[in-house]
Amino acid sequence: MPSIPYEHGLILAAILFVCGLIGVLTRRNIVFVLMSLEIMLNACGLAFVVGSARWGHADGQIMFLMILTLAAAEVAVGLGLIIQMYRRFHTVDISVLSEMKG
Amino acid sequence: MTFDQMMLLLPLIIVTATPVITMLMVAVKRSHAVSCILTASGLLLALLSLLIVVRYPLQEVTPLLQVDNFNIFCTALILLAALAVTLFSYPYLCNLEDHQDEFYLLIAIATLGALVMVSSTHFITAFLGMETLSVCLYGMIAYPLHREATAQYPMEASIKYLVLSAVSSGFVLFGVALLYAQTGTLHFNDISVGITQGIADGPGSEYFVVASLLIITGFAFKLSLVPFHLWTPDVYEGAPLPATAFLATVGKVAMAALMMRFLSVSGVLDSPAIINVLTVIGVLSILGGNLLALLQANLKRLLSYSSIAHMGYLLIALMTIDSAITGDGSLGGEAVSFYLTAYVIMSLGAFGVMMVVSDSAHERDHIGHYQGLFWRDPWLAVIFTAMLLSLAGIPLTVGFIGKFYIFSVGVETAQWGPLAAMVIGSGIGLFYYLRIVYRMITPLDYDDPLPVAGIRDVISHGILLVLLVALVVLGVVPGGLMLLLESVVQSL
Amino acid sequence: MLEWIGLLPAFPLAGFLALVLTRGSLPRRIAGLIGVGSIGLSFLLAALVSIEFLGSGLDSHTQPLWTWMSVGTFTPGFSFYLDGLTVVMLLIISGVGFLIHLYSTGFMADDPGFARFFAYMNLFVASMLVLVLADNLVLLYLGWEGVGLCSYLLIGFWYDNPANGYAARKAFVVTRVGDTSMAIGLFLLFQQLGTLNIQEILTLAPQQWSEGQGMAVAAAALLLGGAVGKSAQLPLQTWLPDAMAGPTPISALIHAATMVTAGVYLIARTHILFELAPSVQLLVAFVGLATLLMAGFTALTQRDIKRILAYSTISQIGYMFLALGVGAWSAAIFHLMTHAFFKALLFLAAGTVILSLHHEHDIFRMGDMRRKLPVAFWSFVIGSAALTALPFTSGFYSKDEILLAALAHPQYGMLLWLGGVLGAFMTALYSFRLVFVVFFGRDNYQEHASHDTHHVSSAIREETGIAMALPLLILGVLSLFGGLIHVPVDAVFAHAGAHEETHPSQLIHTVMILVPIFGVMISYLLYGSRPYEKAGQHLRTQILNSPLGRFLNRFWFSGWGMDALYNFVFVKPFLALAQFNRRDVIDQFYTALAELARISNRALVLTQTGYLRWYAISLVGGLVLVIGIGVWA
Amino acid sequence: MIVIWLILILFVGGALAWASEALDSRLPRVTALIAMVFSLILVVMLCLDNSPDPLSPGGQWLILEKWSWIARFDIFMQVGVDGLSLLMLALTVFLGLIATGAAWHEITERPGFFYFNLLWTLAGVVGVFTALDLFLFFFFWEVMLIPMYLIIAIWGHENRAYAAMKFFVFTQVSGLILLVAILCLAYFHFVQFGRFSFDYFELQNVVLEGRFQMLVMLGFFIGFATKLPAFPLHSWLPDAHSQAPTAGSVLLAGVLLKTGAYGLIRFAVPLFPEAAADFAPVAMTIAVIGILYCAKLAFAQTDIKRLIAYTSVSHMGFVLLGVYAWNIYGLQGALMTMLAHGLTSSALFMLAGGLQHRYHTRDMGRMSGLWAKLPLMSAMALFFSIASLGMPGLGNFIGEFLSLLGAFQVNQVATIFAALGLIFASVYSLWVIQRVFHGPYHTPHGGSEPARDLQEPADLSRVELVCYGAMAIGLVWMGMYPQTFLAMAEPTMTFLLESFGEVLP
Repeated sequence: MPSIPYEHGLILAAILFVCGLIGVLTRRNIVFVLMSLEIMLNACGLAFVVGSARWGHADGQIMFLMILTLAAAEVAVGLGLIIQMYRRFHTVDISVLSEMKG
Repeated sequence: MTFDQMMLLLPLIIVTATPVITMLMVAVKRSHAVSCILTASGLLLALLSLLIVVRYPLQEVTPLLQVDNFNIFCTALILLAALAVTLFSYPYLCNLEDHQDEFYLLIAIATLGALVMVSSTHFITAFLGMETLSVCLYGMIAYPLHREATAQYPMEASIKYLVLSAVSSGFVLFGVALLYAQTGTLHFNDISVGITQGIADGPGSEYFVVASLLIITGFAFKLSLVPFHLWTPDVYEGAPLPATAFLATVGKVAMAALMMRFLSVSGVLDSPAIINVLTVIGVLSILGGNLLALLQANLKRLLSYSSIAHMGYLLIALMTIDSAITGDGSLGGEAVSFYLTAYVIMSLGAFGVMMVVSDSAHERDHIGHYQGLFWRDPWLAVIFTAMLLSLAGIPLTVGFIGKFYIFSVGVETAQWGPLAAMVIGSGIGLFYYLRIVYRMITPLDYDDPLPVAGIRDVISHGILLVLLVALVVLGVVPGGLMLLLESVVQSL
Repeated sequence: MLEWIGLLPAFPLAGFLALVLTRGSLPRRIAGLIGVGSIGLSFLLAALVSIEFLGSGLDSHTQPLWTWMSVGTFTPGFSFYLDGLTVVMLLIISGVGFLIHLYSTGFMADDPGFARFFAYMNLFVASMLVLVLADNLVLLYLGWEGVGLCSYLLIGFWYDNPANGYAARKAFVVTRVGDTSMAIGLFLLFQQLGTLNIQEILTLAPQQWSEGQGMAVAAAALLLGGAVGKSAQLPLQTWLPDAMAGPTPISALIHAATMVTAGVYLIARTHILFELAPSVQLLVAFVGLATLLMAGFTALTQRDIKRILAYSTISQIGYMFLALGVGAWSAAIFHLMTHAFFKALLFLAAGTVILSLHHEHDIFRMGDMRRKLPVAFWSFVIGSAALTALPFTSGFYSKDEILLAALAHPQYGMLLWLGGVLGAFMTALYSFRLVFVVFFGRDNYQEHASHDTHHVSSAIREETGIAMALPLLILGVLSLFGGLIHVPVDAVFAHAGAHEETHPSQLIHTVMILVPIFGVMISYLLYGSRPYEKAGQHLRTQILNSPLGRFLNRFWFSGWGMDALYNFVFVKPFLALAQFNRRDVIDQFYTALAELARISNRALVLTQTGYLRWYAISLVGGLVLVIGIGVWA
Repeated sequence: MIVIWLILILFVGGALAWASEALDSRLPRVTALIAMVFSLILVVMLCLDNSPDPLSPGGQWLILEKWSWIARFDIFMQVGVDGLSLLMLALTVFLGLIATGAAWHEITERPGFFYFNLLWTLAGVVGVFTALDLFLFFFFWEVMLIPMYLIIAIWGHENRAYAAMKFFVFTQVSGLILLVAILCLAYFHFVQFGRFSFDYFELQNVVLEGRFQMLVMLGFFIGFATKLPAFPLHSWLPDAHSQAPTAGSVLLAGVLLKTGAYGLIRFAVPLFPEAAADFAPVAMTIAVIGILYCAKLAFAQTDIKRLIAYTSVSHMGFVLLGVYAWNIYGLQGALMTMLAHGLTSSALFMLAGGLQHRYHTRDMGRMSGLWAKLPLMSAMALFFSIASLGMPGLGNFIGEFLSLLGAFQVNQVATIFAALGLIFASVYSLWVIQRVFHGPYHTPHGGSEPARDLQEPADLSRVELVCYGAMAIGLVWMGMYPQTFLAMAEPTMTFLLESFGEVLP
């Protein structure tokens, strides 16, 4: 089976990463923001896996596992905060979080 | 892993054990005091264990962690700062209508993350450390979440920090992934070979520049350098004071040490493009931070802006640590280490004074709260003034020596632009630091009783005294520390 | 005796210190005694010193006291130098000074600032003595500035009237312009010759400079600047008429007899420099001529008795300058001396009149005073005669010498002489106008006073005691016979090249005798004669009413418009400039910088919107920027 | 050791003064006085034992001591006293006493902290005048600022916050430029000799190339010229002076300004002889502009303290002129101007402070004719105004005359313009006398007579009289026998000139 050139993998990862980034920038709903963050992190993971595949060792895959774990932790904390936020403001629109400025 | 290597990791092990034991104690009996004491003793023990560590031959423990003089120095600094924050937290949290114990857990785990960061020479550990620190900080920042009156600020700060920090982590990760895909290694030392070649190659060097810049962007975010600084004031303001202090000291030290190690071994500083970028970021941070702080009335925000400027100063020294561009490369590293020490002392002192007069129910973070402090509580006022003057870089304080170091580095490497920015920035900086001093000497015409220092504040005042002594002693006779740092940096 | 000359200024200085340190707490008698006594001692000593010096046949005597400063090769000392010129000046200063002090005890008897007055006076005499005794130009400068200061203090003695203060400041500042020129002259001399010792300069200058060389001209011109300022010559004469705001004895001592002649002394002292710079010396002559004419015409139109005398002083010093300018050094000093006598006499007599009329200065509000104040009257007549140079008075001899010397000038002799003679005519005219209006005619004071509520007591005061009369008497004698004194300055000017004795024709002599007499007669016709009173008045009104007459009257009355001119050229622009930039533009610049920082702060703070999405965008934007710089820049 | 004692006495005295306030509010001033007297005794002892050590560099140093301090940068605690330093020390301590006298009755609020700041400022100044290690010098240079800032900011007048801030920012920013310049020098020592050095004597060996030397020299110049202050950098001074309490003004005008001039003589020229020579015409032009411009500004002021402040700038122009003439006349003239100006400006500020204390205004338009009521004070004002306008026989004349004499040797045009300053000086000095002390009696209390319930302000108190008397005697001494001072500075000046050449042909 001809292997996929690693450049293609990286480009795919970059596209995913940008998609996630755009999601973070454009979505007002904080849940979607968190999801977009997940996409970004996973895009990074993909890039690691691609690299790992190119060099044929496990470093990148281990990194991917780490990313998964930490993304999970982050999302856990984030969801906890979202619940608190919803309790207080009854909305998940991030624009309400603009009390502090200047 | 040999026994020797095991012993080298003693501080890490102790700090790991601390939250575990504390958690177990919480399961047995919730007691604010006990949790605090346990955490503090754990940190203290870790600190003392450094005495043991230095008896063993320093070496790389697995490819992931490096224990050398620099690492030991940073570990000590972080542990001291964390210890101080822990002790400051106790009186602050006493009247919190919620469980206080978890805050200490978060401190301990965050410290662990920071310790991992300063020991890492490998992206896996670096990333692990960064994220451990960050995730704990989310919690610390949002800690007084259940207080109805003020809860939206910690929550807002935490969410902002969470999202932005995750984005910046994404940048770092993607950058690392790009490097990894090209070089096939995640170890700083090995990566440098690839980077040096890649950057030197000419065509295609943009790939490495972009990858490196992605990583640097992420680091710059954590150091809150312009233009990645916007989160800083909001997070500083929204977080409870101990969390702010922790973020401002441990957070910055860990990040700066990691960045220093990365820059010094990875070879990215060989690229003039990256030097240009760092110069621009440094100048912008110095000017932007100082200008933003100019008329700020909230002291937490003000100190956050000033931290932007201080990280800008630090960056001037940071970008010279690659020995390739300076004849005597150690000066940059020394300057960074010294400045970090100074910055930890000054920040802890400033936030410490604020913590002493505040509690979780009522934070005194407005400049007006400090009006007439000189006549209401001369002791605190003198400490606060000393800290502010040190931040402004006035002699007799450690801040002056720190600035002197940075200026020396700037002159040595002929960075006239950043030096000019530093002179201008210091001028602007004086204005807002002195504004606070002036408010403190302006008599107050109404009554605003400060909390009376009780028995539980003894430790806080003790720490403040220690900080003041350190500030002056290192400001007047810095020779010893300088010699120490010289040897520390040579191990890099 | 000669080694004691250090004590000459020390006596008055001690008097000054005593009066100042007791802060007016001494009784008047004691204060007066200290004030007059110290000058008396100085005079005695001066007389003894002079006798010994003149008897010893020495050319000069130097008495070093201490080294003032020693910087590199610059080592001026507190050293006093005595020669014939100094002796003359010493005697004039201490002698006339003593008489005026004595007079002042009467004149100032009722003044609350009695002790202060004598303190200043003593300080003045001390400074003046230092000025003439100095053996180097720096010490001379000390005396020079010292007398200027005392002049300032005494003009503004009655400080509660702002006009006096104005006059005092004007005097100080205008003379300071001259002084500054002189100071620059000193710098130049030191730079060129390496010393400021007067005798060394006079020896070195001819060796280093040829006649008419640029440096010599510059040095002489700069010194002339100082002399012109101090001696109230064109173009710096404007301060002297205003200086009459001070008490009259001051005008007599400082603004007639001594200080204003310091310029003459300076030029005479450094005459060798002027001889090296013929163009400047000629300038001196023409400055003198222009001043004497200008002041003469102005004096004719004044109404204030002291201003008339002030302009007359300016005019007479003009004669001295004329003498200096034609190289008649000893004639200048001679005239300086006789002028000191008769002008002091005139001022003191005027003081008596003024005091008796309760400080009335306007001559047209006086009249018929000769019966009420006989001593003053006779003093005035004698003084005016000497001033006018009527034959056989002291002024006759001195002025005669000057005019003859002027005539002998190789190029401009006739011009200078004619001008001098015209000046003499004017002198006769205005001085006897004064005599006739004040002492003859109708008593206008009573008339005015009866309408004037200011003068509660309209009675004319009697002439006061012996203290005021005696000085008048002595000065009167000196004014009449002072012309017989031979000033012992020949040795001083000996090496200045002897002037050929010219033998002017008899016609010249006759003209010089007749012109003043003619002037007196005209004056009598216009102002004094009873029989032709109507005609005189008619003539006067006619002259005044003709357009030219009116213009000239106004023009001369204003002192040839010099005050207005200076006001317009210097004072107004300076004040305008001061007002225009009161707030210091430089400061505005720094304020603008601070404002810039504030504006940037406000602008930057706007970026801190608090919106998470904006923050995220800034992160990405920053990344793009950074990569942009890294990759493309 | 005597220098260390001097600094320690002041530091410790300050701390004691602060502490003693707890016992009695009158104790601080006594403590301060005692400390000042002790330091005066030390300085007088030094003056009496005025014998330079012939073995020291240049043979001019009375004291030269060195202790190691920061080994990493080869920074030493090196202090030295020569004639120049000693005169400056004498001036400092003397004016310190005067300032204590000026504050004696005026400072009633928080006296302990006040005298603490006063003494610490003086300690910093003493350090500046004795430090021979450039790092140590800079260290003290900055140390004196904070207490001065506090003096202005706490005990100052209505606009104190602004004035204190301006003072601090100006001096600090220029100080940082100075620091960069010092570091450049130290670094080039590293390049040329293999190690850092901040030693004054070693740094003289550093060779810098043309344009770079000029830039580094400019760094020094800006640092010192701001403190002096020279023309375009002067704008902090009127505000600081007019807002500072009397003792603060005395210290600022009398002592702090002199540190700038001292720095120029000691460091800015000798370390960079060639660049200084090239720069001299510019510096002299700046001096002349400063003399004339600030004299003009002084005349336009209505605030009496502002007026005196501008005259200070004007007078310091003569110092600048003298220094950059760089011959013995100019240098000695600059020195004498520094000393004499220290006394006159202090006295004038005390007078202005005295007026403000009595009439609660500094507006000259609101008072006049005070001679009638305050004859002693008026006489003092007259004396010091006249000294300030350069009357021969008093110290200022010697200074200005020698400065101009020296300047004339090298730059005639500048000297002639500078001499015009003498005329302006008479204009503004006499203007003050006229406005305030002469004319009909009038006070801010309205009318020609003060209101009944207001107490008639008293003439000089005994403390004030002693202060003025001492300063007046000092001025007469300087004017009549300046040799005392000139002789002390002579070896230093001669050495400087011999070693670093006459700057200009």
